Amino acid sequence: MSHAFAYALVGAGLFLLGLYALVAYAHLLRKILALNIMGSGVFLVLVALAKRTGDAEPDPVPHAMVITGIVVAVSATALALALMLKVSGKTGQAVLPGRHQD
Amino acid sequence: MTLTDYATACLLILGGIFFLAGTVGLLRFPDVYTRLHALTKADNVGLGFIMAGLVLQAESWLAAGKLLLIWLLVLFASASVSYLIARRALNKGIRIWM
Amino acid sequence: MEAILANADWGVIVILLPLTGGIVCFLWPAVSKTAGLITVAAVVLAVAGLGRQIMEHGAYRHTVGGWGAPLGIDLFADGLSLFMLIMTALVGLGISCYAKSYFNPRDAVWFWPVWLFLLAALNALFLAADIFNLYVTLELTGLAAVTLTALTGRIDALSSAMRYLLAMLAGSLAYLLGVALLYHDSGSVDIATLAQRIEPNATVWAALGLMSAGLALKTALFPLSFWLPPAHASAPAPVSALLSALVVKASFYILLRLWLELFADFAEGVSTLLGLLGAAAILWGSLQALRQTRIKLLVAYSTVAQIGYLFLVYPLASASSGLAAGIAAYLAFSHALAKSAMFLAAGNLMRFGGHDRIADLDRAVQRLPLTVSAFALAGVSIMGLPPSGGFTGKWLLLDAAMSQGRWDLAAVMIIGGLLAAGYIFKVLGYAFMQAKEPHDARAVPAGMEWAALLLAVGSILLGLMASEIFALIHPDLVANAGGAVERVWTA
Amino acid sequence: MDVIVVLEWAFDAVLGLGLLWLAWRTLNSPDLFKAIVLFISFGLLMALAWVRLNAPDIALAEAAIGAGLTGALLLAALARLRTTTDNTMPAQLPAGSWFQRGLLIVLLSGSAAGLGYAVWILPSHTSGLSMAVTANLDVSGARNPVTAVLLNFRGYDTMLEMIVLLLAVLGIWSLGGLPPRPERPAVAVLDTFSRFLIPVFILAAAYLLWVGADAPGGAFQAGSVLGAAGVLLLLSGWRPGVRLMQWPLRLALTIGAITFIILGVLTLLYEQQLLAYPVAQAGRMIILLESLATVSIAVTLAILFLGESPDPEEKK
Repeated sequence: MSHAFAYALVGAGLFLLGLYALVAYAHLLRKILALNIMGSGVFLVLVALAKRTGDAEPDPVPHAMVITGIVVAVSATALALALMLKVSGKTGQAVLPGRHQD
Repeated sequence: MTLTDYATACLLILGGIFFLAGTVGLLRFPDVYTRLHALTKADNVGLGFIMAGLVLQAESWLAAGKLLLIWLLVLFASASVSYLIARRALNKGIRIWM
Repeated sequence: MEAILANADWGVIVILLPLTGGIVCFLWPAVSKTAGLITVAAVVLAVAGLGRQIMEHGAYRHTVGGWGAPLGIDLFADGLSLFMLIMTALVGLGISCYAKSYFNPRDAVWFWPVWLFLLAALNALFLAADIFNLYVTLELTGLAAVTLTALTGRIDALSSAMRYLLAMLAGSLAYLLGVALLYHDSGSVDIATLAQRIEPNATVWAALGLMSAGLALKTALFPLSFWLPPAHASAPAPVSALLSALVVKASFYILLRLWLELFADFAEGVSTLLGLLGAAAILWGSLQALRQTRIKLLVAYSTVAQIGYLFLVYPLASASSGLAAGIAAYLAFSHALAKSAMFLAAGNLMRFGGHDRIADLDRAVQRLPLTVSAFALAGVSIMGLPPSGGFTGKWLLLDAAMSQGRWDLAAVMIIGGLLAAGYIFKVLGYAFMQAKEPHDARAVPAGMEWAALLLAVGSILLGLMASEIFALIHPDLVANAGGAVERVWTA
Repeated sequence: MDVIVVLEWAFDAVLGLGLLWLAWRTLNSPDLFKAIVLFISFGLLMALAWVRLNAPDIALAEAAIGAGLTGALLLAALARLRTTTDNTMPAQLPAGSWFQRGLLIVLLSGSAAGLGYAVWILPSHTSGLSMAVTANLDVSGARNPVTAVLLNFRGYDTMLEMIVLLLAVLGIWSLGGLPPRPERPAVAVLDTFSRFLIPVFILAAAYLLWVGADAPGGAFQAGSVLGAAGVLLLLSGWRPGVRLMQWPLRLALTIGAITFIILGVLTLLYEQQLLAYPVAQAGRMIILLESLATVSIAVTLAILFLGESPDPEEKK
């Protein structure tokens, strides 16, 4: 059952990696990728720990939650990409104004 | 282990070797066209061996049919997609390695 | 008829009504304005129905699907949730009346369905008793709020909406990771079940940290408030009002609820930290507001400061948590009324002059008296002067701070009040003066002026009706607060 | 048996490290196109991880939505981005100073330790809600526990979920839609490919929808496969007609949510509880909900990819 914990730790790692990139890089597309990886990390924690049921079937409730989460993630990604394109269409650059170094 | 199991193991290992060869080709070959060639040719055969190995273990004809269908779909998709990639590469003006 | 009204399941109706309204607006854009206004008015009535049920029969609980927690999802409303629902319905109605005249036909087609979905999301959020369901409602709220922010399509609106969306999503994911840890620690996402099972251990602490950080980011608690001023300042006026009055309160409510039910007993250190950040927010937000040269940014920074007051509740809560939550809810309500009035007034001033530069307000007092009165009345509540709701709330908070010997927090509150007076009189002062380059006044629809004024009057009325309202939120508040309020009024 | 255990551990280790490595490469490879391709392969590895964790429903959803559609959305956005921006800006441009990033790394390392410990001390054996799900599975109307949770036990979440999808479309449309993608000339092979594949997609979607009640699959998986068929159609140059883009499209986008609301009102009237299906009807209601939700999900995903506003005046 320690497989479950190993995957959960990978999930936590993905969350933090994504968080680092979200803050540390200015390009909006990269920030959107970072959020998606953070999301995958959270989902991995949810599902990996649901496997702590011995030989029985894993707990299905987190599975349903993650399917919900994946749909939220794709909706949010689509909206974020659209906003990014609008911002870059007006400024010529896919970064937020003012909060990055040149 | 029965004879079928041994046959499956052999086929799976053979398939794995083809996949390995395809991947080495993908990494080592010099340009996009040769890489595509390595990838599609070797991997399609590799997948064929793996499917053959799994068919031997299939519980019903229906399951075997599904496996065969998967192989055919992958063949079809990889053929079309590698054509599209190669075409795009040609249009972009990537020269063929000689 | 009477029986139907008494037995109808108002809690569910409060969620389904705006959902249906939003879909109708989406399917028939031509009727969206009418359908939107009718829906919002109907929601106010449904909330009233729910309020009557709760007053008569106590807390409301609905087991969705008939399963019951922890397997199913429960809806739950006590005085606190009811209070937030009333806030949303009334302020939402005021802003809707304003929005009716504000938007051009192109924007109105998008505003109404998204606003109705936002309303449904907020109502669902205040009724949720399940931390995963809260995540879904939070995401709904966030996506709707971002869409509304970007509505004008101007570059400042677009980039602040982008920043807003990134912050929202990061906050939600941190919250969701906390939910994951809590579920795997205690085997439930139902708040009541969790409350019985929860034991302080490292997992729960990590969940607490993640959820609090995510929600603090969404509530724009200093220093996580970087996204708020540009978003609230660049959105269309009714949207700024919705964001400042209602949307930030949603995540604050979740934090408060989690704190009350789950974490209050063992996390005193964290509540000290939240209080310190709240104090910092008051000082920093007020100083920034004072420095601004544009009304909308000034009002937005004022929101950062006023959110700080809400967080002062945490360090003062340890002794009597229910009471403190009541004070926080009351403060949130009075801020919602005052701040929505301010943003709407700012929208009127922009419509009137075509800009929102404070220095060029150009005799707005004479030419737009209702709007300036609305701004001034709302200002009374923001500064915390009697007899406004802001006064009563802040007085109770001050009283709690002094009785617990927290002179530092009391001092911050008083300085915050003085700074607020500074930035509000700055606007009012220029409104009396003639600008260097006088400009013509453009017409402002009467409905827009009256909507702002009525909300501002509401923020004053809230103070006058304090004891009735406290009876609604928390029984103990009447005893404690009644005394405090009377002491002030007789003095 | 020991060999198998070692192999399993080796596989899991390679997969876990591969996920972390791909995530890292996605987030800091200098070329954005490469980053997106790496992200798509990350999604495929995630699908493998879901299979390892006995979560076939999520594996299907991840492969179709997480890697497939999100990847398509990202690539389409990148193609549009390259027509609107100057590409001189380095894609790795850091935000903030070295000092700030150093501070961030210290902070996040601390969080990593704390988070790791918080996960590690969880009890090694717990069933969560699976007992409760199993006990009520017979009366839920679905034999696949994940479907039972999604459409019955927690059907209310799924109802709100349909609105989340709708809001994404509303958001993009209210922005005036996306600039058109740079068109590529039609390719005969792609046309043949799509013509052959789209019926297969529809068949697969119908299959996933049908087995969803008993086995892995369901509305979200079927919807995303169908949505992918739509994306393929759009890629091969097909565009919905102007009339189709008006109310039929709006109805298709909302039909899932509408069904949920109607069923919600009916159950509220007859059962006094929101979405409480009578046991005898539960199976039929779930199939009805899932079929119409599939339509909405598929159309939404394809429209998110298309990105154009239905309003002819908006196309500037």
